[in-house]
Amino acid sequence: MSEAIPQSPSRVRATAKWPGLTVLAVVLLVLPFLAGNDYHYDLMIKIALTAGVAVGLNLLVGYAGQISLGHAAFYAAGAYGSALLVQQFELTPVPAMVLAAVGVAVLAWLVGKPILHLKGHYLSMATLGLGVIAAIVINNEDQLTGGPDGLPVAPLSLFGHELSVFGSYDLFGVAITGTQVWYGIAAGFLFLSVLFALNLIDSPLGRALRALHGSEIAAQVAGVDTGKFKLRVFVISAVYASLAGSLYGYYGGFITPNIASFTHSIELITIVVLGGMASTYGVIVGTVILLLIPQFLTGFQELEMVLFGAILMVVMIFMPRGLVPTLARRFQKEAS
Amino acid sequence: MFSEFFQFTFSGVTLGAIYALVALGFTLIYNASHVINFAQGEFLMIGGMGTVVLMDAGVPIYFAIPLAIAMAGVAGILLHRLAIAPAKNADVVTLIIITIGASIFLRGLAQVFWGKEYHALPNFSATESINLGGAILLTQSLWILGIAAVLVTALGLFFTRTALGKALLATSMNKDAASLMGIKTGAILMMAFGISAVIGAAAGVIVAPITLTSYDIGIMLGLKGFIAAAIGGLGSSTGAILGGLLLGLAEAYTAGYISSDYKDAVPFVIILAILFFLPNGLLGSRAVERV
Amino acid sequence: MTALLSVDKLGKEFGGVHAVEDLSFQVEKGRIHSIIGPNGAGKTTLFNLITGLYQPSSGSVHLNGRSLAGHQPHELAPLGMCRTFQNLQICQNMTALENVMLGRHRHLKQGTFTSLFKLPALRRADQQCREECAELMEFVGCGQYIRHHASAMPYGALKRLEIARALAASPDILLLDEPAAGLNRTETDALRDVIRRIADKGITVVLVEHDMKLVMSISDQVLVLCYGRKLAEGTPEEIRANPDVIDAYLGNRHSREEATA
Amino acid sequence: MITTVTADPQTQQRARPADAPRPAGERADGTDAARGTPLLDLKGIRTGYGRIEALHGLDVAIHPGETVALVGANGAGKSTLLKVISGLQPLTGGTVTFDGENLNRRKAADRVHRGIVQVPEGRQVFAGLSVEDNLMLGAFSRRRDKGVADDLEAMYRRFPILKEKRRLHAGNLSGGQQQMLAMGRALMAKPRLLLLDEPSMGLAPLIIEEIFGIITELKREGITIFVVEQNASEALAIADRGYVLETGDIVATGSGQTLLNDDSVKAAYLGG
Amino acid sequence: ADTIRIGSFLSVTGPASFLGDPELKTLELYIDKINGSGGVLGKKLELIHYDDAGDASKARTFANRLLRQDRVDLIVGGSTTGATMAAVPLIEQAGVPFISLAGAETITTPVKKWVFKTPQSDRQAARRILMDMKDRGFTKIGLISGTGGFGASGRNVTKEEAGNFGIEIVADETYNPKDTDTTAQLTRIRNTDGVQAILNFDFGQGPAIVTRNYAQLGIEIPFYQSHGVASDSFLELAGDAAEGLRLPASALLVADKLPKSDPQYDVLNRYKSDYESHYNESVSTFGAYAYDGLQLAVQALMKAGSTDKAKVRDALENIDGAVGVTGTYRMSPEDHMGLTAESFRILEVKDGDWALTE
Ligand SMILES: Nc1ncnc2c1ncn2[C@@H]1O[C@H](COP(=O)(O)OP(=O)(O)OP(=O)(O)O)[C@@H](O)[C@H]1O
Ligand SMILES: Nc1ncnc2c1ncn2[C@@H]1O[C@H](COP(=O)(O)OP(=O)(O)OP(=O)(O)O)[C@@H](O)[C@H]1O
Ligand SMILES: [Mg+2]
Ligand SMILES: [Mg+2]
Repeated sequence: MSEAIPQSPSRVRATAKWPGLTVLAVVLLVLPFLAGNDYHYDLMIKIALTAGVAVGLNLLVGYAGQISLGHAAFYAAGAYGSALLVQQFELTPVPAMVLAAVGVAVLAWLVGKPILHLKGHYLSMATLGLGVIAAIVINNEDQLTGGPDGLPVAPLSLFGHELSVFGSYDLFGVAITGTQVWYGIAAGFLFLSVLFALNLIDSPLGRALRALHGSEIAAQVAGVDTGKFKLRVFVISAVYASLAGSLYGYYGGFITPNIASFTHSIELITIVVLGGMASTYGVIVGTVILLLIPQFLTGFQELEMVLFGAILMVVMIFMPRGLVPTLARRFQKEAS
Repeated sequence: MFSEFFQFTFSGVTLGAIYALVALGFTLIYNASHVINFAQGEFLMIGGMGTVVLMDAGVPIYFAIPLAIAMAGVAGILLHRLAIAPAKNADVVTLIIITIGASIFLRGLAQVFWGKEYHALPNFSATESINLGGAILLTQSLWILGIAAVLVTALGLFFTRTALGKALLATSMNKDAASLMGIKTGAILMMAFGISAVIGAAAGVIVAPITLTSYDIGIMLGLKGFIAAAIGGLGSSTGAILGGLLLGLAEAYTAGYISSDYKDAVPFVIILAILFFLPNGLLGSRAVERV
Repeated sequence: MTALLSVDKLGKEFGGVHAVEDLSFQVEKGRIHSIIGPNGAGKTTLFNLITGLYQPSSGSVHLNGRSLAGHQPHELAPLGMCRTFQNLQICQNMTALENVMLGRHRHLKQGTFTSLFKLPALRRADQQCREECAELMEFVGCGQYIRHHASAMPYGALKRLEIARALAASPDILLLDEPAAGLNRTETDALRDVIRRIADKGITVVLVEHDMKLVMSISDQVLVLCYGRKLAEGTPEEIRANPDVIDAYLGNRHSREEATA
Repeated sequence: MITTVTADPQTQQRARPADAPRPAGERADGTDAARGTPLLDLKGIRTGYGRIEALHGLDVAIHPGETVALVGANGAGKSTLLKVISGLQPLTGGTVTFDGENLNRRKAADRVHRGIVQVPEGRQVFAGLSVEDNLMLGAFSRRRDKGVADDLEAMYRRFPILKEKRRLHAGNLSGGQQQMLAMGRALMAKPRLLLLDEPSMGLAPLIIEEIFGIITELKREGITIFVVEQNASEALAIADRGYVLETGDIVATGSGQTLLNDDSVKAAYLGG
Repeated sequence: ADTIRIGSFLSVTGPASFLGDPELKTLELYIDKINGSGGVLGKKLELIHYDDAGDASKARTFANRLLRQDRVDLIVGGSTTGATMAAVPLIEQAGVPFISLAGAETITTPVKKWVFKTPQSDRQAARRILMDMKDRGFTKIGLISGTGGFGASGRNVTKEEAGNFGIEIVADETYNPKDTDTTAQLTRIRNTDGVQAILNFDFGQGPAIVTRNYAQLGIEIPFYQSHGVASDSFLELAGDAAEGLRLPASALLVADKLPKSDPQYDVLNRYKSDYESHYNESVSTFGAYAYDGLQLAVQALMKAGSTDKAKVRDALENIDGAVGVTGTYRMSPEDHMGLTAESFRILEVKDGDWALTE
């Protein structure tokens, strides 16, 4: 039995993050060559942005074990916040995005403080409530937000150049379209999201977060101020959502209160669970799948919903830990 | 002014009783498995829409209602057998996502086979409303309140007085230990899903004359029911009723006295405030864990 | 000798039941101080009071002369106090080694930005911590589980894992709640050596245990609780001979056996 | 490889108290062949967790009325073996036969109804239910039996502290009190085969005596007992036979006394 | 290409399915019919449709797909204002003619180069209602609207227009489109001093609940609904409670009661009988938006003589006097909708059926 052999200290190294990141980078670089048309880019951009949110949400849900059913609120706050800062205060998009993220961080900190002492379903309920309140505010303050009809968003400008999805640009002599630039931005965002998330998870901070999930008391007695750490990861994941939301707004050019809706929050949490809680790459795969399924199902017209529900159930039944962790396990099993 | 207050109160009580009925459905499954069944709203839908469809097919209402409720019961059992039971060792979040999948699936089926239109069911009583002190109380609200009272008493007795009820609670606390007591945990869970579906469907039928019914009515009612169950304290049937009434009254008073724009937001603020002081809801039991 | 830990007229009530009542005692630095008593005597409750998991109904606890009133559990590790649990508190979602590393939490940097960027200093410190913790696991005798996931470990090994985790915090005082439960005689003997070596490092040990062979052979001082109150206190020899203790706790057979041991 | 420390049936005979009534189904001469079919017969038991195999095809036979002790180090697989018998741990090979019936396909609950009752490791009380409810759930498999109320009173007499705490949530009991509750709960089921996983864990010396007293008493009533104990010397002392388990294999078996006197067993489990 | 590709994204499921469902059915029915009689410009029409389920961001994705993957020649779709507006920036940039089936004024005001629409705007509906109120001598009214896109926009334009008709809005309440009870709001309106009439501006099932609550509370003052509920299913849902209420609507609901001399008589009755015989369910005014959209598209294609996008757009802009189900369209560079408030008729519910008031 292998586990009976005493281990030498050299075998206790931290898990290496570079192999995974390299694969991710290669995939992100290769994808453009597989894209047939701009619509494919559009999907990839949306997937990359959503995956970024999911990676952040996974820190909270998958690692720290705190369920949020209201994360769409932060996404929407980022999108509306930056759009309005540009529109009302004439900031340029990038500072607006940063400022919105700071605002969201403060907001998350303020609301997180009282609700994060709740546990389990009660926390879900409270976060759900926050999401609902955010959606109502966006809906009702139509003077500012355009209400249910939505809000046009000024396009992103980089170095003084406006970035239109239909424009074409020159990058070191190579002509690229606006969509491709956007893909680059979204892919970069996702890559950084993953890099930071992996760093965090494999640090003492990350360990403390995971300990919250395992045993809050053990964490406390080890000196972890559990309240403070929950709040921290809540804020971090909210900032992830905010940044993705801002980018989404700039990219799409139009946002509606739907992005703050309960359904959107549910979609985000479903991505995390589907891909695999506590698996950073898992949630990326989860995003790909959850966003692509509807695209494939459109041909089924009326049956779309039935099939979507059925697929979701079947995946979760047979891969209860989520796609990637379950498959990884199976793969290991066969390899041994 | 008093008549206005009464009117808001009646309106709140009606809403509250509806939410309470939905919340009761959550209680049973929660007590058996600690899962929040997001497909609970779909049971309501099956009750209401099933009755409509059967009546359209010429079935008289007094057969249509029990048939539709039975249909929901079967759906509940199937949900357990085909979706919950096979995911044996899945944790609670996974099970919740499965119930979300199930709710989308059921809603989709209803949409394909029963159509997307809204429908109304007739009132249970001939007189639709009664005037009390200048305010109108719907007779259907009395039906809802009455049935909610009966159900909450029945569930309360079930959990405190019967071995089966205790076995159900034990199953949620420690499944392995429960099976070491000879409790057939699978059967218990199946029963919980079945009964919960029946309660949900019955609720769906009695609220339909007020709320109308359609393939997607379960989304909103399910959500409100979950909220009501959580403020009341998950797992407590009396709490479900209290939570429902509180939510309904908060909505009606906000709409009546504060602002209808923020009618859905203000109750949430109240709820968050309640949870701040009572993190396990009004009547929820504190998790017992010693170190 | 100075009292490292001093408990003064401590009381805790649960809905009319006095789990701990008017209890005073002191633990001196560098000693092994055992607490014994019948089931339900209030030993674990006492630990929970000392470590801030419960707030006392009355009385006070001082560590190094400093009052612990109103302290949160997480504030005690920095003050040099760590403990293990009778009802295991293991993070089942982490590996065994990570559980131990958690114990080292207070010695490591965990700034948000440092962590997000994983600065080299942090990486080095973490790797060093990893190796130290692996050694600790060897030390308490569960070295073979270093690469195991905590959820795949047998009960007895988890008990030792908790000790390793508590030690990882490099505490001044260590509270052990029934560390030998689930260990057989031979394993318990090994545990005795571990506890001795811990004490030899200058760490004060407060031990709650029902294994009398272990308690009597290792303790400098023994406190006997009964119904939340102090029944007796003294050296192992004194306790073993105390008729009240024999009546309430040891039983005749045991005292006979131990006396001849 | 199994080294049978002793095969002498006489030793086994001696290990049983002289005054114990002979369990039904056991012949007077007490030889293995003459004992008839075992009550519990495990053949080639294999099981594991994921990729790691925890039990490597072991055989155990327990005859009606016997008290058998299982000793082994941490992680040897003792709890796993008990879980296999109770049906909580799926088999990858081998058969579990109880009273002549193959139980492989029987669920845990069905096995309880056939009389296999376990006091699990780590107590596993229902934390959110009252002490009394826990005890009553112990009798779930015979809940229509009129005698349950009397048994409850008997249990309270045996563990007075449980009566005192009967309205308290079981999760609020002290560790030792929970252990008593777990024992009481199992006894409420009136087992034919009682599986005990470290029943004395966390108990005060006086109560340990009580527990061993109960075991002796049950034995006298003819109940078959399979006990895992870290207090190996005491367990072996009252057991008819014992098995020694080492990393998933049975490495020795024999009468309780013989094992107690075996040097390697002494060194590994009974302390220096 | 050998077909003319008509793209569409509609809310066939979800909360606005009562719009998208008849719209899609209408498109499918008539594209078949047109292809059956030889197609347009000698080519068959090909419908490429996606269901946005009432979700604006889905609508945006699908619009993108239509433009960039399916490369459609023109788009007829967008059941809701949100869905339409989310797609508009993309469509404008891509330069593809787009005929929206959604109501709000913002879609075509200010005029956007490539965007047209067939339903009257909510402002026109509000005007038509206010006109009728003024005719009946009301000066103080109560308003109750849903907080969804349609209701919120209707509420705004009503508030803006009321003054022009000498009408004051003395009570202004809202409800969530999914609400099941509005008695609190109605009670507040009723208890406001001097209210002479109540207007409920919304679509979906909300108005049916408002109507029922209105009857349950025994409110006697005159009651108006918007064009958002102009369908038989509303009558079914609201039941007796709807008796006596008024709303502005296309003449489609009373097609058989129109005088033969009415210029729309033929178009209305043809659409009604085609739809009802094919789908065996009653026609709705929402499906008619799609009918009109498709007819306008076909006319423009024929006039342009090709699928050249700029030409088709110009042809659309120059449509003048096309008789549709919703009204007679007269487009211009200043007006990409082409209907007047008068194209609405005021209907009243009498004995459980629609009746013309004039
Ligand atoms: N939350 C609570 N509510 C009610 N009673 C409690 C609670 N916590 C502890 N008790 C009671 O307090 C007493 C002391 O319990 P404690 O766990 O401290 O005992 P202990 O000495 O550690 O016993 P053991 O040796 O069995 O572990 C017990 O009788 C227990 O039932
Ligand atoms: N849930 C699990 N997942 C993976 N491996 C497990 C699991 N439970 C136990 N094991 C492994 O199976 C083996 C046997 O464990 P088991 O709990 O049966 O031992 P034990 O003899 O009861 O030990 P103890 O005396 O500590 O209770 C051990 O090597 C352990 O690591
Ligand atoms: Mg204790
Ligand atoms: Mg064990």
